[in-house]
Amino acid sequence: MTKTLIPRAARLRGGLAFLFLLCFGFPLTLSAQSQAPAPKAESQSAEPTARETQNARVTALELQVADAKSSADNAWMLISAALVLLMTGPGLALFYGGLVRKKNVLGTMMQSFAMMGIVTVVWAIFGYSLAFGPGNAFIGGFHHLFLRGVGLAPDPAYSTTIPVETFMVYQLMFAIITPALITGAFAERMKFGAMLLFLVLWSIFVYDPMAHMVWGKGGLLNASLGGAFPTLDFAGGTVVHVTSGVSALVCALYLGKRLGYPKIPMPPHSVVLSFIGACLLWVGWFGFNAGSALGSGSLATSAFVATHFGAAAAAIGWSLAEWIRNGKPSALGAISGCVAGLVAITPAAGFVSPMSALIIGFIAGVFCYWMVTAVKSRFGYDDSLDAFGVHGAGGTIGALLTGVFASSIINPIFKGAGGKVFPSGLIEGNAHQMLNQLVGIAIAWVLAIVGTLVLLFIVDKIVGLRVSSDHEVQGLDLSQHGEEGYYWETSA
Amino acid sequence: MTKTLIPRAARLRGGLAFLFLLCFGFPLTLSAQSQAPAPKAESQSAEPTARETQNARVTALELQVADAKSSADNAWMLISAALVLLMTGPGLALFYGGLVRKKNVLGTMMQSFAMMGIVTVVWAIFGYSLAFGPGNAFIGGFHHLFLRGVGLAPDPAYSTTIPVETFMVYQLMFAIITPALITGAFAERMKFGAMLLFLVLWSIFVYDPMAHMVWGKGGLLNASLGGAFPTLDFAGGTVVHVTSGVSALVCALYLGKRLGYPKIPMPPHSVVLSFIGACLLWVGWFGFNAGSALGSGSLATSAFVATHFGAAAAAIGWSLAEWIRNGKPSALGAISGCVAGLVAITPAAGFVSPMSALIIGFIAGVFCYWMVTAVKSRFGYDDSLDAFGVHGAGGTIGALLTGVFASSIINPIFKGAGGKVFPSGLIEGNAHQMLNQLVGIAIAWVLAIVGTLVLLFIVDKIVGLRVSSDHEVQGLDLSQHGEEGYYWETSA
Amino acid sequence: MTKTLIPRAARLRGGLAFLFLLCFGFPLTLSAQSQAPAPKAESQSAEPTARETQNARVTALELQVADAKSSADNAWMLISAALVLLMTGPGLALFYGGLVRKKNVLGTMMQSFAMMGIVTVVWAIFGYSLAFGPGNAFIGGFHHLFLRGVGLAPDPAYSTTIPVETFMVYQLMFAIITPALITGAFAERMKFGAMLLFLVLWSIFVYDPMAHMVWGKGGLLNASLGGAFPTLDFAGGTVVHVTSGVSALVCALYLGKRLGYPKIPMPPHSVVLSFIGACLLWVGWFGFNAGSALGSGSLATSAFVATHFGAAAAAIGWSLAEWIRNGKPSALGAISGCVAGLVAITPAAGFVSPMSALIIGFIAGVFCYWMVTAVKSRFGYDDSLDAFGVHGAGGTIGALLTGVFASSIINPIFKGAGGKVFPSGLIEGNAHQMLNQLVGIAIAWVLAIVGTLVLLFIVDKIVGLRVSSDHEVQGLDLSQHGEEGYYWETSA
Amino acid sequence: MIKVEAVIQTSKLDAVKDALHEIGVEGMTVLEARGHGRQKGHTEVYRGREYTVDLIPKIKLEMVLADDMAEKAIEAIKSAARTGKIGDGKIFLTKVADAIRIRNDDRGESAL
Amino acid sequence: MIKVEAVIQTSKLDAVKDALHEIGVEGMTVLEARGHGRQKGHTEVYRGREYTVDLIPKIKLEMVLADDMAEKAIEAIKSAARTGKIGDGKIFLTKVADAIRIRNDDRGESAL
Amino acid sequence: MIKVEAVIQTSKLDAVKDALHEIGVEGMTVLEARGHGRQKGHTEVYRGREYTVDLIPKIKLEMVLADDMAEKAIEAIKSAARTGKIGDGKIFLTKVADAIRIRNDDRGESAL
Ligand SMILES: Nc1ncnc2c1ncn2[C@@H]1O[C@H](COP(=O)(O)OP(=O)(O)O)[C@@H](O)[C@H]1O
Ligand SMILES: Nc1ncnc2c1ncn2[C@@H]1O[C@H](COP(=O)(O)OP(=O)(O)O)[C@@H](O)[C@H]1O
Ligand SMILES: Nc1ncnc2c1ncn2[C@@H]1O[C@H](COP(=O)(O)OP(=O)(O)O)[C@@H](O)[C@H]1O
Repeated sequence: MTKTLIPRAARLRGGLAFLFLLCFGFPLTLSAQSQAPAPKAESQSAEPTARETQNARVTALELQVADAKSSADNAWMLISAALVLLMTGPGLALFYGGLVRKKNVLGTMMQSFAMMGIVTVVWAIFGYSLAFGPGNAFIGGFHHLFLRGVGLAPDPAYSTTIPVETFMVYQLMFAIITPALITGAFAERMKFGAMLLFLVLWSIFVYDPMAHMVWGKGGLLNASLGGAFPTLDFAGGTVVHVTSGVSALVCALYLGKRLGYPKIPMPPHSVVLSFIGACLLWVGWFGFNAGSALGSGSLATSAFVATHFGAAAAAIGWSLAEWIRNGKPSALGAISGCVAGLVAITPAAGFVSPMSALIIGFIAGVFCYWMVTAVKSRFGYDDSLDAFGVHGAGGTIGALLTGVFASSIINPIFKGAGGKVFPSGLIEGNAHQMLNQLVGIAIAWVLAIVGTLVLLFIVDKIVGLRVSSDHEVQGLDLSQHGEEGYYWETSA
Repeated sequence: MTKTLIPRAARLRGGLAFLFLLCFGFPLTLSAQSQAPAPKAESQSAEPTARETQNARVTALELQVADAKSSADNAWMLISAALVLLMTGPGLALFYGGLVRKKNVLGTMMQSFAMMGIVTVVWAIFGYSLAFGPGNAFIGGFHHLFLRGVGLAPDPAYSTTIPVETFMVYQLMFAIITPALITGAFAERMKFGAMLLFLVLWSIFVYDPMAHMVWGKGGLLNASLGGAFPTLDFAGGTVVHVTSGVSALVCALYLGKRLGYPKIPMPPHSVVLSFIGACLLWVGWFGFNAGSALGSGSLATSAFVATHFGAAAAAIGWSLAEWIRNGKPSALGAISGCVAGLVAITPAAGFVSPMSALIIGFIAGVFCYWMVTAVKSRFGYDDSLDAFGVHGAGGTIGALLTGVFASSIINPIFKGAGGKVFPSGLIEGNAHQMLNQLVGIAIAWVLAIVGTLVLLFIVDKIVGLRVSSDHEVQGLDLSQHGEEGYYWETSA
Repeated sequence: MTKTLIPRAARLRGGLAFLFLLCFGFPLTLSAQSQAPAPKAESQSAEPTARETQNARVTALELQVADAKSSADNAWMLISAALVLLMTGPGLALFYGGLVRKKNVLGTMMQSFAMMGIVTVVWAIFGYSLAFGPGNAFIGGFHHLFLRGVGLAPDPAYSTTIPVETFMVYQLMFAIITPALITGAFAERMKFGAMLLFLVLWSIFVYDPMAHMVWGKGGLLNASLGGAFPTLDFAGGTVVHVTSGVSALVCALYLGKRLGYPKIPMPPHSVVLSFIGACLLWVGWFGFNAGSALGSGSLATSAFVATHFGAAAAAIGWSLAEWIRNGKPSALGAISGCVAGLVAITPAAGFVSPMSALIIGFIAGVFCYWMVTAVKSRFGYDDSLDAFGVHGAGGTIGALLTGVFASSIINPIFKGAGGKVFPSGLIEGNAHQMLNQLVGIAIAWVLAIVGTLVLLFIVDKIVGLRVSSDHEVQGLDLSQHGEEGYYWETSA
Repeated sequence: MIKVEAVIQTSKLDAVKDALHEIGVEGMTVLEARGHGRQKGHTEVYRGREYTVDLIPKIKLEMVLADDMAEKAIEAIKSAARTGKIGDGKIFLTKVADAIRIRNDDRGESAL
Repeated sequence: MIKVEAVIQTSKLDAVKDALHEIGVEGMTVLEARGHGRQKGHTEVYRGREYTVDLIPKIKLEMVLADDMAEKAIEAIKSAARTGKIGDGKIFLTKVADAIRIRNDDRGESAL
Repeated sequence: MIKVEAVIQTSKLDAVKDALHEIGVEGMTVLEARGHGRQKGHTEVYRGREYTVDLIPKIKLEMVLADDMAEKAIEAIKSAARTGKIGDGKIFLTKVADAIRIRNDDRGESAL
C-alpha cells in the first residue's frame, strides 16, 4: 500500500514533498515494530513446588542471560556504528579536505558530509530493503520499505543477539562512507548538484546490489548464508573498497583532469588536516572491522587486532618504500600507508591471524605506494586524491590475500555436516577459495565500471558533471557554496 | 556536619581554600561508598544434596547474570559519558571557535573548556545533590553533599543495573555542556571572569532545578517517576536546549551587540574548524541521546537511530531551504542544520519511530534556518553564534513534536494498573500530552528568562559583563588570556 | 624453533626482510590460538529426566553467563584500546604539533605517528612477550615470541573474562604512547631516523622491563600478583609517565637547546591544534584509566570518575596559579593543567575516592605549573614541550599521592587469609605503602636515566642525534620529510 | 602620477575604503603588514615564558593616483583612519613613472 | 634602475614567472595582496548574512631592473598575465635610487 | 626622505630589528614575502609528485627615513642580515615625495 502511495506522491510533489509523506508511512512502521518486543525478564510462580520454583528461576535466568548478552553485543555495535560515522565525518572529510587546495576545502568536505544526510534518508526509505531485505541472489526487494519490519527483535539471518534495527543503522554507516570514498577521484572539479545525484544513484544501483550479493540473505557471494560463490569479505573489501575505488577510476577518466594538471603544482593545502583525518580513520576503522563481528565476542578481538596490525605494517611499508625511493619518508606517505593497510585488511580481518595481518598490511602499503606513484603517473589519469590507488588497489589485493591467509582457526566459516570444519584459505589448503575471491572481485569490478559509466552518462546529460572553468579556477567553496574555508585577514 | 563546615570555611578562606577542605569531607564519602559493594558472584556449598547444589548454582547464576547485565550497561554508559564530554571539548569548542573572528578563537574555546573544569567541581560538591538528590518537586537537597552516598551500587530510582556513580558522572557531562551552549550568544565580547561567575551561578540556579524537575526523584515534570505534569523529555530538549537557548537570547539582549554589528562583516574565521566540531557533536550525540536509555538494551537502539535520522533530515532541510533561498547550499548551513536536528530530536529520541525522527529533523532544520535568518534579522538582536536560534528554537519545537509523535510502542512510558499501556503522544490519541509538553516548555522558558536576568544583573554589578571596547577590538585572546590562536609568521 | 629461525634470518636479510619471514612464524601462532576456543553455549540432552534436563539447562546457563560477561568486558576493553590509540593519534600529535613552530608541525606529529607503526610490529614480535610473558622479577622472556600462545582464551593472571589477545592489544596502545610522550623534550631538533632508532630501543630496554616489573607476572613491584615491593600504579603513573618524563629530561639535557633558545621567541604556532589535542587526550584517557580495570564493572566507574575529577581540578589549579601570577589565565595553561591532572591521577584512579581525585588533581595542576615555569627557567634546560615538567613531575607526584589516598574501600587490593582486607594507603593507616611507592618511583627514575643515557649515547655514535643547524633553521618538515604542513598561498 | 602608500590600523580598512570611494578612488591594492614604531606592543605568556610582541598587525594600502587626486585622497584617509591614538599610521607619497593596464594596453593616467 | 610592480591574477603567477625567466629576469619578490578596482567582487552568505567581498585575492610582483630591461619585462608580464577580463591588473614603474646586495657589498645594477 | 626596502632571510628579522633600534630607527613596516633569485629553492614530494619550490619565504622591511639616516640604516641591515650565503637579500632605495602622520597632521620628516 505504501509502495503504491509513494511513487505517485513523488511524481506529484517532487523531491521535497516525500519527507512529509512519511507521516502516512509511519503508522505502518510502528505496527511493524510492535512485532518486536525486546527480550524481558519475568518470573511467574503459581503455588510453586520446589522444582517448579526452580524451573521458574531457571527460565527467568535464560531470558536474563539472553538479555545480558544482547546488551553486551548491542553496546559494542552501537559504539561501532558511531565509530564508522566518525570515519566519514570528520575522518574522511578531513583526510580529503586537507589534500585539496585551500579554495576547495569546504566543497570537498561537503561531498562527504552530504552523504551523511542523503544516504541516510534513502537507506531508511528503501536502501536497506534493497541491500538486506529478502530478494534474489543479486538484490533485495521492497519488503522493508520505510523500514517496515525492521524493529527491535533480532533478525536471525544476520544476528541472534542484537536488534535488527541496530544492524540496520550499523550497515547504514557503511552505505554512507562508500560513496564518499569516490569523491576523492573527482575532487576540485565536480558540480555539487551533479555529485549528489550521481552518488545517490550509485548507492542505489551499485552499492546496494553488491552489499546484497556479499552480505544479504540469499546473496550470490554470501559465504555465511550459503551463496553460490562464497566470497570471504569480512568488513567490505569488495563491497566497500573495490566498488568505490574502481568507480573512482572511472570517474577520474570520465571527468578528465583538473585544469592545469599535471603542469601546475597542486600540493595539499594542509597535510595537518589530512593527518587528523587519517588518525580518525584508523580509530574509526576498529568499529568498521571489529564491529563486523556483530558482537563483542572473541571474533571482534581477532578483527580488532588484525585491523591495527594491518594499518601499522602498511604505514611502515609505504614509508620504507618512500624512504628508499625519495630519501625521505613523508607524513603524507605514512598516513596514506596506514589507510592503504586498513583498506586491505578490511576483507581479511576476522579471518586471519595477527601475523598474517602484518604481512597483508605490509604488502598493501608497498603495493599502493607503487600504484599511486609509478602506475598513476605512467597512465596519467587524474585520480586527484588517489581513491582508486588506495581503495581500488588496496581493496583488490586485500580480497585476494584474504583468500590466501584466511584461517579456519580464527574463524571456522566453512562447516560441514556435524559441524566439521573445512579449511578456509589457500595456505590452509583451500586453493578453491582463491577462485571464489576472484569471482567476488570480478563482479565488484564489472558492476562498478558498468554502473558508474551508465550513471555518469545519465547525470552528465541531465545536469552536467563539471563546473565551468571559471568556477574551477575560483574554487568550489565560492562557486558551489558561496563561502570560504578560512578568513585570515586581520581587518575583521 | 560537612554541611556546616563548608560555608564557614568558604567564608574564611575564599574560593581557593575549599578544595583543600575536601580532605575532611572525604572520609565521609568513603564510608558512604562502603555501603555500596559491587555485585559479586559466590558459591557456598556445605555437604550438598543434589537439589541444594543446584539451588546454589542457580543462586550463583542469578548474581552472575546481574553482574553481566550490569557490566554490559555500564560499558555503554561509560562510553556514552565520554562521548558527551567529547561534545563539549573539542566538539562545541570547535563549532563555536570556528565561527568567531581569528582574534577570539581561544577566548571562545576557553569558555567551553572552563565549564569542563568548574562545573565538575561544583557538581561534585553539591550540584549533583541539588539536581538528583531527594528534595521537593522543584529542587533536590544537600543529601549527597560531597557525593556522600553516591557509590557503586545502583540507585533504583534512576537505574537498577548501573552504579549510581556512573549515573552521576554521565549526568555531569550534561551539566557541563548546557551552560557552554549559552556562550554562543555573548561570543566575542564578555569578560572571562564574568562569564565564569555567571555560568556557574546559572548552572546552580537554572540548570539544577530544571534537571530536578524533569529527571529528578519527585520532580514536578518527571514522566517516569510520576510527576504532576509528566513531560516527555528523553535526553534534555527542555532541560538542556530550551534553558540554554532561551538564556542565550536574554544574554544577547542584555549585553547588546558587538562593536560594529551588523555593519562590519564578521564572517567565521574557519568554517573548517566548525565543520570538525559539528561532526564531533553528531557522533557525541549518540552518547547524549542513546546513553539516556541508561543501558544498552533495545531502547538505546531506538534512541540511536532516531538521533541519526533526525540529524540527517535536518541537514537536508536546512540545506534545501538555503539552496532555494540563496541558490547555493553552504557547508555552514549543512552543519548548522544537523545540529538543529540533533537538538530537536533530543527530547524525542527514545519515544519516536525512525520515520517520525526523519520528519521531526526535517521540520527542525527548516524552522531553525528561518529563525536564524528571517527572525533574527527582523528583530536585530546579536545572538552571535545563534545559540537561541538553534538550541532555543530547536529545543522548543522538538519538545512540542515529541508530544505529537511519541509512541507507546517504542517506549511504553505511561502504564496503568496491571501494566496496561496508555498512548504516549498526540498521534496515538493522547492529546493531553501536548498540554504537559507545553507546561514543561513554559516552565523552562520562564525559569531561563527570570534566572538569567537576575544573575546577569548581579554579575554585572559585581564585576561587569562586557570587556572594554579597546579589548573588544583587540580580541579576547589577547585581552583576556594574553595569547594568540595562531602564529603564521615565517620569522619564528 | 622460531626463536632460532628469526635472528638468523634477520642477520641474513636485514630490517626489511623479517616481515616476510613471519610467514613461517605464522602457522605456529595459529596452532597456538587453536588452544583457545572462545566460550560457546551448548545444550546436550539424551533421554532426559527432569533433573538431568535442568542440570543441562543450568550448565548451559553457566557457559552463557560467562560468555555474556566476557562480551560485556570485552566490548569495554576494545573501545578502551581504541580510545588509548586516539590519545596518541591524533591526540598527542596535535597537542605537541600545535606547540611547535609552523615549520616543524609535520615532523613533530610524525614522531608520534611513527610509534603507532613501529612499536606495534616490535610488540607483536617480542615486545609483549618481554613485558607480560613469564620471566623473572625484572623482565619477561621470549615465551610469546610472535604472539605464540596469545590467543582468544583469557590469561587468568591478567583477567578471567577477556581474551588475552584483547589484553595484548590494549597494552600495546600503552606501549605506543609512552615513547611518543618523550618526543616533547627534543622537539624541533632531532633527526627522524635517530628518533626512530632511539625510541624503539627505549621501548625495548626501558618500557618493557618497567611494565613487567609493575604489571607483569612475577614482577618485582606487582601489587596484585604479589611482587616484593607492591607498588600501587593503576594505569601507569610510574610505568608510563615517570619513565617517559624522566627520560625526556635526560634527552633535553643530552641534545641541548634549540638554536636561539631562549633568546628567540618560539611561541606555539597554533594553540588551537593543541587545544583539540588536549581535549582528545582527556576523552581518550577514560580508556587509559577506566580501561585499566580490565572490565566494565564498578571498578571501571571508580577509575572513570577519578580521571575526570583529576583533570578538572588540575585545569583549575594551573589556571588559578597562572591567573594569580600573570593576571590572566590562558587557554594553553588550562589545557596543560588538565593534562597534568590526567597524568597525576593515572596511578591513583581505581584506588582513590572522587573527592581524593579532586585534591590530587588540584595539587598536580599547581605543582606542574611551578615545574614548567619556575623550576625550568631556573635551570634553563630546553624541555621544549615540557614532557618532563608535565609527565615526569606529574607522574611522580601522582605516584606519591596514590600512596597517600589509596583506599581499600574503593579497591581492596591488599587481602589477607580469608579475604581479610588490609588498609591501602597512608590515610587509611598503611604508612608502609609510601615506602613501596618510593621504591617504585626510584626504580622508574633510575631505569629511565640510565637506560636513556646509554641508548642516546649509542644512537648518537651510530647515526647522530641532532639535525644540522641549517636543517634546524629550515625546519623538520622540509629537512626530514620534504613536505610542508600548510600551503596558504592563493596562487595554487 | 603619484603612489600613495598608507599604513593604517587593521580595524579601519572598511572606513578608509568607503571614504576613498566617496571621492572617487576605486583602484587600490591592500596588503597585510606588521608595524613597528612609537606604538607599544603587548606581551604574551606561554607556559611562563613571556614574549614582547612589538610588531603590530597593520593594513597597508597602495594606490596610484593622478597628481591632482593625491591631496584629496590623503584627506580622506586621514579623516577616516584617525583615532587620535598612537599607532594610527602613516601615509607616504612617491612619484610613479608610468602605469600600464594589463587587460588592454592603456598607459599612463588612463590606466588607473 | 626601475622598480616594476605588477598586480596580477593569482592564477597567473606561474605563467608570469616563466615568461620573465625567458627574458632573463631572475630576481623578484612576490607578495600576497588583495585588490580593489573595476572588477566586481562576489557575495558570500553565512547563516543568512550576506557579505560583499570587494577585495579580491591578487599577487603582487616586485622586481628592480636595469632601465633597458623594463620594457621587455612589461611586455612579458602583459602577455603572460592577460586574460582580457576585468581584473587582470596593473603594472607600475618607479625610479629606484640605488640597490645593495646584502651578501656582498655590490651596489647599483650589479646588485640586481 | 628616502624609502629603504630590504628583503631579508626570515630568520634575520629579529637581528635586523635590533640593529636598527641601535641606530635609532624605530618606525618600520614588515611584510611577509616570497623571493626568487639566484638562491635555489627545494623540492617537495607529495605521493610521488615532485614540486620544485622556487619561491622562498622572505621578510620585506620598509622604512622611510631622513636622507642622512639612509646610509646608516643600510649598514645596520647589511651587518645584521648577512650570512654570506646566497639568498641574503637586497636593499633598495627610492625617493619619497612626502610623508604624513595620520594621528596628527605632521608632514615631512617630522612625520617619520
Ligand atoms: N618610518 C617609517 N617607515 C615606514 N613605516 C612606518 C614608519 N614609521 C611608522 N611606520 C608605520 O606606521 C605605523 C604607526 O606608527 P607609530 O609610530 O606606531 O604611530 P604614529 O604613526 O601614530 O606615530 C607603524 O606600526 C609602522 O607600520
Ligand atoms: N590605482 C590603482 N593603484 C593600485 N592598484 C590598483 C589600482 N587600480 C587597480 N589596482 C589593482 O589592480 C587590480 C585590477 O584592477 P581592476 O580595475 O579590477 O581591473 P583592470 O586592471 O582590468 O581594469 C585591482 O584588484 C588592484 O589590485
Ligand atoms: N631584482 C630584484 N628585484 C626585487 N627583489 C629581488 C631582486 N633580486 C633579488 N630579489 C630578492 O632578494 C632575494 C635574494 O636574492 P638572491 O639572488 O636569491 O640572493 P642574493 O641576494 O644573495 O644574490 C630574492 O629571494 C628576492 O626576494
